[in-house]
Amino acid sequence: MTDINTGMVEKYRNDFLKEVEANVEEGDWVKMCMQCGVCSGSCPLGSDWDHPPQELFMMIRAGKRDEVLQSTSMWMCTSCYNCIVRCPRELPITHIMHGLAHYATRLGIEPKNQPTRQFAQLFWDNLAKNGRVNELWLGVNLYFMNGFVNGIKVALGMAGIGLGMLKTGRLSLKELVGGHTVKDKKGFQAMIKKAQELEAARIDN
Amino acid sequence: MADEMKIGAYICNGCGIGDRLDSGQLEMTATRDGKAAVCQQSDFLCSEAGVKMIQDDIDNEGVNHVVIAACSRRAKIEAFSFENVTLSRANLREGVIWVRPDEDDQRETTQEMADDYIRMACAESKYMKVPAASGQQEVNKNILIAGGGVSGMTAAIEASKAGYPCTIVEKTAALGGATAQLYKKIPTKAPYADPQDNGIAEMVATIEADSNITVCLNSTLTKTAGAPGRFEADISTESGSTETKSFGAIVQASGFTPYDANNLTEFSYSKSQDVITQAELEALAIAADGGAIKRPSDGKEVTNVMFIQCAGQRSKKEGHLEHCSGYCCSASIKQAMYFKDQNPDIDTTVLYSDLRTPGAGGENFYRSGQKKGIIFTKGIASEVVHSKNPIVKFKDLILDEEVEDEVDLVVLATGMVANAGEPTREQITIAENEAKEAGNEYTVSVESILNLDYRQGKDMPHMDNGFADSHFICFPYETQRTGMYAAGPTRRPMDIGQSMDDAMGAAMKAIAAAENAGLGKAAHPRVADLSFPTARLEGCTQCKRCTVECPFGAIDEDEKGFPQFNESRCRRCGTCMGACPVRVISFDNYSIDTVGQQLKAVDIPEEFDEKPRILVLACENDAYPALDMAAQNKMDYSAFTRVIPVRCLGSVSLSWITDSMNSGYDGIILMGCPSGDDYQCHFVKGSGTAQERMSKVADTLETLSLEPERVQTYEISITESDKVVKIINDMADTIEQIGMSPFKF
Amino acid sequence: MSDIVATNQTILVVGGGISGMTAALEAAEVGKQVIVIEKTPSVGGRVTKLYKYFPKLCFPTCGLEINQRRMAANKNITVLTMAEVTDLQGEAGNYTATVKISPRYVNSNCTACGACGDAVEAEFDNEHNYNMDKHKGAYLAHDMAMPKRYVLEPGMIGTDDAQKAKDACKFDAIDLDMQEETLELKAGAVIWATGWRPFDAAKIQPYGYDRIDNVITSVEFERLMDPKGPTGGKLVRPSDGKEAKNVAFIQCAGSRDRNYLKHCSRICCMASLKQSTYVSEKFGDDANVSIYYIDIRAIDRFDNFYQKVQDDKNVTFIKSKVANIVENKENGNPTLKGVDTEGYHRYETEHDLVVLAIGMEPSVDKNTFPIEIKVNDEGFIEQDEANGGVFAAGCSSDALDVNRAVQSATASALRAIQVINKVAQAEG
Amino acid sequence: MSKEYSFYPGCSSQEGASSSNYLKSVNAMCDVLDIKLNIIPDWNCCSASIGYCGGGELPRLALSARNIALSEQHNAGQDIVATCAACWLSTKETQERLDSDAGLMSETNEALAEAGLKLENKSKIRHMVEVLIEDVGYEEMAKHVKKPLDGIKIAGYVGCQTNRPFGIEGESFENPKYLDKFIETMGAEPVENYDKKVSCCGGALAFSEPDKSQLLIKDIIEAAYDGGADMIVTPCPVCQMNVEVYQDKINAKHGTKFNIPVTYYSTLMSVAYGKTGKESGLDGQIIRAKQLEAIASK
Repeated sequence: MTDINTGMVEKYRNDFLKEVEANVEEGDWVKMCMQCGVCSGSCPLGSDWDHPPQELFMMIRAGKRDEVLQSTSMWMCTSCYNCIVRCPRELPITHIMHGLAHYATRLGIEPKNQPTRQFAQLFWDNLAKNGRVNELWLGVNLYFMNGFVNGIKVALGMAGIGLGMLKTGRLSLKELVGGHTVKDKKGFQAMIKKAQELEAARIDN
Repeated sequence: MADEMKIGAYICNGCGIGDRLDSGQLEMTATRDGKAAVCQQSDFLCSEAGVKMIQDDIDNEGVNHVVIAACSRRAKIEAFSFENVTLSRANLREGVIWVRPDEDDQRETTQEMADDYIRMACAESKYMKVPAASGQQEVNKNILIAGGGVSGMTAAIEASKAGYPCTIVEKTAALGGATAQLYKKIPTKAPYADPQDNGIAEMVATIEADSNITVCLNSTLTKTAGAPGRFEADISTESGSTETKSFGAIVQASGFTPYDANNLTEFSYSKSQDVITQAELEALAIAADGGAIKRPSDGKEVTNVMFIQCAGQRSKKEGHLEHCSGYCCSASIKQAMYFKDQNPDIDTTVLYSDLRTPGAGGENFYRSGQKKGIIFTKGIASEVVHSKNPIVKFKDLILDEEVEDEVDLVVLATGMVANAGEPTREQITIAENEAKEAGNEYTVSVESILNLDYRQGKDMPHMDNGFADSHFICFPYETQRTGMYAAGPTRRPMDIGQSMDDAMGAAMKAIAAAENAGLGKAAHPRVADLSFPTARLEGCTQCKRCTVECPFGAIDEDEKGFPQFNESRCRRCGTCMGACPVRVISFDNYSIDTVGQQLKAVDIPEEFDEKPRILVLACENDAYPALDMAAQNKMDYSAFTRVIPVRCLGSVSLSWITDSMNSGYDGIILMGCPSGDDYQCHFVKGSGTAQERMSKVADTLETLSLEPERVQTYEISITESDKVVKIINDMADTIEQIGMSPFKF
Repeated sequence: MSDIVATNQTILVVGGGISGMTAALEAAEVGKQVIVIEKTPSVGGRVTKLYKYFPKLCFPTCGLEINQRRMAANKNITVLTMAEVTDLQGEAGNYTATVKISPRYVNSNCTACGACGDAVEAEFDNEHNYNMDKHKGAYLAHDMAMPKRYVLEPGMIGTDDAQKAKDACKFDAIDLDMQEETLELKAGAVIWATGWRPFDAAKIQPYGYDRIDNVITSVEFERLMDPKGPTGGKLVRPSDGKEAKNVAFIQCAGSRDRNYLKHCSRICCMASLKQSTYVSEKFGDDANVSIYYIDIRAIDRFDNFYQKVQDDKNVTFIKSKVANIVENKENGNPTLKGVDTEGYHRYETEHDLVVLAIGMEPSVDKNTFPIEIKVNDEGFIEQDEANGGVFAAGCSSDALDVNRAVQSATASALRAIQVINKVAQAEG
Repeated sequence: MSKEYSFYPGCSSQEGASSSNYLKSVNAMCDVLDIKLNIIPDWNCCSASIGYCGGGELPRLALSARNIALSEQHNAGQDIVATCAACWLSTKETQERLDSDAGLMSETNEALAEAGLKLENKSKIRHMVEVLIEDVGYEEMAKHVKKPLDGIKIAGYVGCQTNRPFGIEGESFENPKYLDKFIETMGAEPVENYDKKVSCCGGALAFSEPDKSQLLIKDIIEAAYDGGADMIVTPCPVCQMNVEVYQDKINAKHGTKFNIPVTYYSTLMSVAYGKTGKESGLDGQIIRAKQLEAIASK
């Protein structure tokens, strides 16, 4: 996929739009946006978006491939679904945001240090391993994701909460070893693997 | 109608009239002062019994002039409508008891008010005749349709379906007009998702199969004379032969001219072959006929195209169109679909500032366009650079950045210019004067469509943006030329779907005009009025004011300069009557006397009685209803007021003003409709004209050495009840200040 | 009612608003017999509730006066008020309509003298003012109501008030025993002119119409300007009667939205532009108007009006569908949140009053037409052969402004006449 | 006779997990209402709405598909009921997406085949709240109240995912009323127009964007206090955790003095139904719900 933005006057081609339609979850809805902006106004973390959804849609139509895929914006999505229920054109905006984030990751051009990006990856790895989430490890990894020293800080910062959770039995040290898991790990993992292969076959060529 | 006049006066005592007024006194006034031969009272005059009582007198007593002294002329219209008699209404309810407090010390003045209204009604009655059609009229069901485009064809097909023979006069060699030049049209049926066939072929077939429709191709109207019911049209062919046919009414469906894109130098239209108009794209699409559309310059198959909306429209810039042509957004969506339907990989971008696809169909079509992958970008194009491929420079308003985009083809959504024909003589004069001031020369650049043989000009007056539109919202078909109705884009910019609807409406109005002209009945707004203006020519000074001031071009002049009234062009507003300095113009049921004698009939007390008289001449369409509604809401105004409704302020004769001044009225108020650009006068110019005339009254007052405050003219809208009351009471105060008129005898 | 003559050369007009009146008049004035079926106590419909028309800013009652005079003078027209078509059978040239007439409790003796209105006490919601105020149980819908005949609120029947009203009437016009009537009418053609109703604003939850006092609809705003409206013509807001100088208009409130009405209602942009002039008219330079829009749809000559409003420095346009409205509990101001999409600017703006430019919904629900008829997804009647002798006029055919509604109605009259004339021919 | 459902507890409800106390109270509540929950054997995580980085569309669909398939295999004919908003949402979304896209459906089944499963995709996917409203009904819910929660004012915090995009039949997205009705039914007093009722707590971003999320949480708690609430109640594990556990940090950062208990609707109900504090999962409160404890220990 060539970088379209470098061509000075080759804008507003649908190449990137078509790429999004083909490869991004619910991407074929992007063209239906009429730029009313109700999604952008409805987002709880809206002010933290460099480019709110409706603007991303316009950028996609304008062929701004890298600016879109490298943006941190869609990683700001809290999945509150306000945008979806309010969109007058029934765009599944939440899913498109997730889809764009995933597609950027798949292409390896996502903003690497974006914390939600990191947490989301941890979460997936965590559940993909055992089929169920191991909250303790999830937490531990989360705190240490930006390196050990910083991790200690965060961990200490969160210690109070961790303690509280432990005391109330809502976090269990048992999770350190073993912990929750599906019984049919093999089948589970095979299923995930298969799904990933099928998807890759669809997208990567 | 009976030979000798017999006035029957009928006084109602209902609705509190009887409690508030001395009906015996009223009866005496009617018989003694009003010379009513018959006078009866009723406690419930509008009841079946009451109405029967009146009808009996008409049938058995020979009463032929009926005076109803009850409620406003706007109330109980159905009950008080009698055949073959004149009808006058003394408004004792809304005009007297409802606007006066029920207090003993007011009884005297209130009674005087009522007595005067009886006198006035009787006076009016005395001078009214039962209007009869002139005999000038004839029934002619033939409809002349100028223009053979989709609007004209629709008008013809639909009028014919109703049994009215039509003649289409088409300038070109074929029917179909602009629509025939379209590859496809904007959909007019659910689900409004795809372009539709333009439908011309079927329409042509229908017309050819219809013996009721005559088509004259390569023809123009070289002269249109006459009036509704008896139009005489010269239909001339290119070859020069002329045939004269007569018609009952006319539909003008002369369509539009595409805006000249050569004015758009910023978009390199004249420089680049690959910058084209929507009309030119239609030609390319027809050539491609479902295949790949090739661009003009090098025949390359178009892979990306940009549509620039509002090109030369919605702008006050010199040479641009100020209006929005309404159809171009949908047209660009349709044209982008030409590309997308043929090959979804072609990039189509529509550059718009407001996407205008109203209604159910419009929004569906917009969504359908998006589904097909048309890209809509809110932006303003500043320039199209001519190079191998045109480069569009625009500001993307959403992404807030200046963009340059190189495309294969640029389509300019230029707008519609009306084919409304020549402006009127009046409009031309105004334009010439404006030009003179600007130091230029004004020449009429357009051809006439109708070539009317009217002294007022060759075509219908132009309205906003040069279209032959109606000014009225409630009456979209009301032109200033009776029996002629504009349809389609010559009236207002519109797409095919709207044009077809519009043409049906215009056909309906044309049919009505033809039918009513045949019966000698007036057209809107005094529908079915049989009266018409006549003049005592022996008194006429050929001053031409009547012909000049008639808002509807109803009056011609003969070679000697005497007015020739065309009854069926006339709307019965009476502006000619008001214009006539020698008072020779009148209607059977509305004349210098029917009003003049009313104001004379009012009893003017001696100066020292301290009972001034205020005359109110109120337009029957807005001011009079406003007064009625003030009464309905029990607002009081001065007991010295005497109100006379007039058809239009334009019908007010200066003689009424001078007469009333001479006979001792202390104040005169004229109430007409708002005039000017957004005029509300149902006779277009009536109230404006009246105000011009009144501006000259000041001098007359001078000569009588009277204060100018004594005569005042106001613009009143129907809702302004508070205002009318205030105006009257202010006049009463003014009179207290400046004192009574010295002209009381 | 038995004296009504209806044959298969009669044109039945369902709905007595501006479209129905126009269709009826155009047909009657070429000599056709017309019966108008109007659901409410008086003709005129929605336009009687408008303060001014765009783009001329003239008063609807002005044209109404002419039309009502035309109707009163025309013996070819019969008007049945408080009447509804409950069933319609047959085909072009031969229809039979079942018409239900609700009791008015006032007969044609009424002179509209107002004695009954003065006599009664109990008050009822005033539908003419969108229930923003009340009227007496014996009332005239408005000053120009036609027929000019009083009405008794059904809710009043059986109360002392009803008797008081009866006793006050000198003309024996009040008949408390009046019953619902049903009649069958023949007709050759039917013109369906049932018009529109404002979309239910409460359904637009993010805008809190049902929760925030100072969020009102455009049709309600129109009544505020009217001297006979609930505020006597004062532009004040509901919560505290404070003058509404800083007013926000929200376009596409219910329109162009799959959650509500998918179609564009066409009139709302012009309505808000018009209403922005009301605010200026009242407050001059203290006026502060914000119009939140997606596209301003001021087509043809309406754009000239749009350009005029754009030149008013007290009016700002924001391309944005407002995300939601919350109430500032201290001062009752609605606070609008959203994003101006022209260059991505977030806003959180307080206004004195918010006006929802409410969408246009067909009055008759898609599935409740008394006869098989082609209706599109939006609920508007499609012009179609399959509809036989039933023709839509005005807003039952599409979202239209008054001018276009009247055009449509005039066209529908011709369609009906085509059918009638065929019948006449056949019958010789 | 007792109502039976195929139950999808979800990761956070597991023993020793963040909302294990939710599960406790739900069990106590269901016991009273005679609702039998048959856990889907070997269920797996739904990946909530945060799995999207690593997991693509299909793998994520496969996760929920597996749960539905397992349910259809082992708890045939029973509606699937989830107590966790995210679990309910992901499962319901999966069902919708696969219903509307035959291609995805067959690919999903291809993947499921690897685990020896096949998806019919016919089971109804429901939230416990729906079961209470639609199958049990407010009247029945009220019948079992032994200890009305008199004198407690409660802010009903619905949050996002129980409410959008699906929400509860007949409720609006902006102002759903059912949680307030629950509160009333249990004898407590709901906060009128609690205007943060459906605001977002940051969801999973509470972990990754703590500062941003805590600002959202702060508003939610403030609005509850403004409404005079003694406590907050919610139907969502993430909401419960986020709104409860960060109060100290928010106090430290913004100088607030938040200390408001946040429980589940099921906690209220099982207390009102006379269950002990332990059975009701009150011991799971980091900020103790003293008023409820008092009632429970009566």
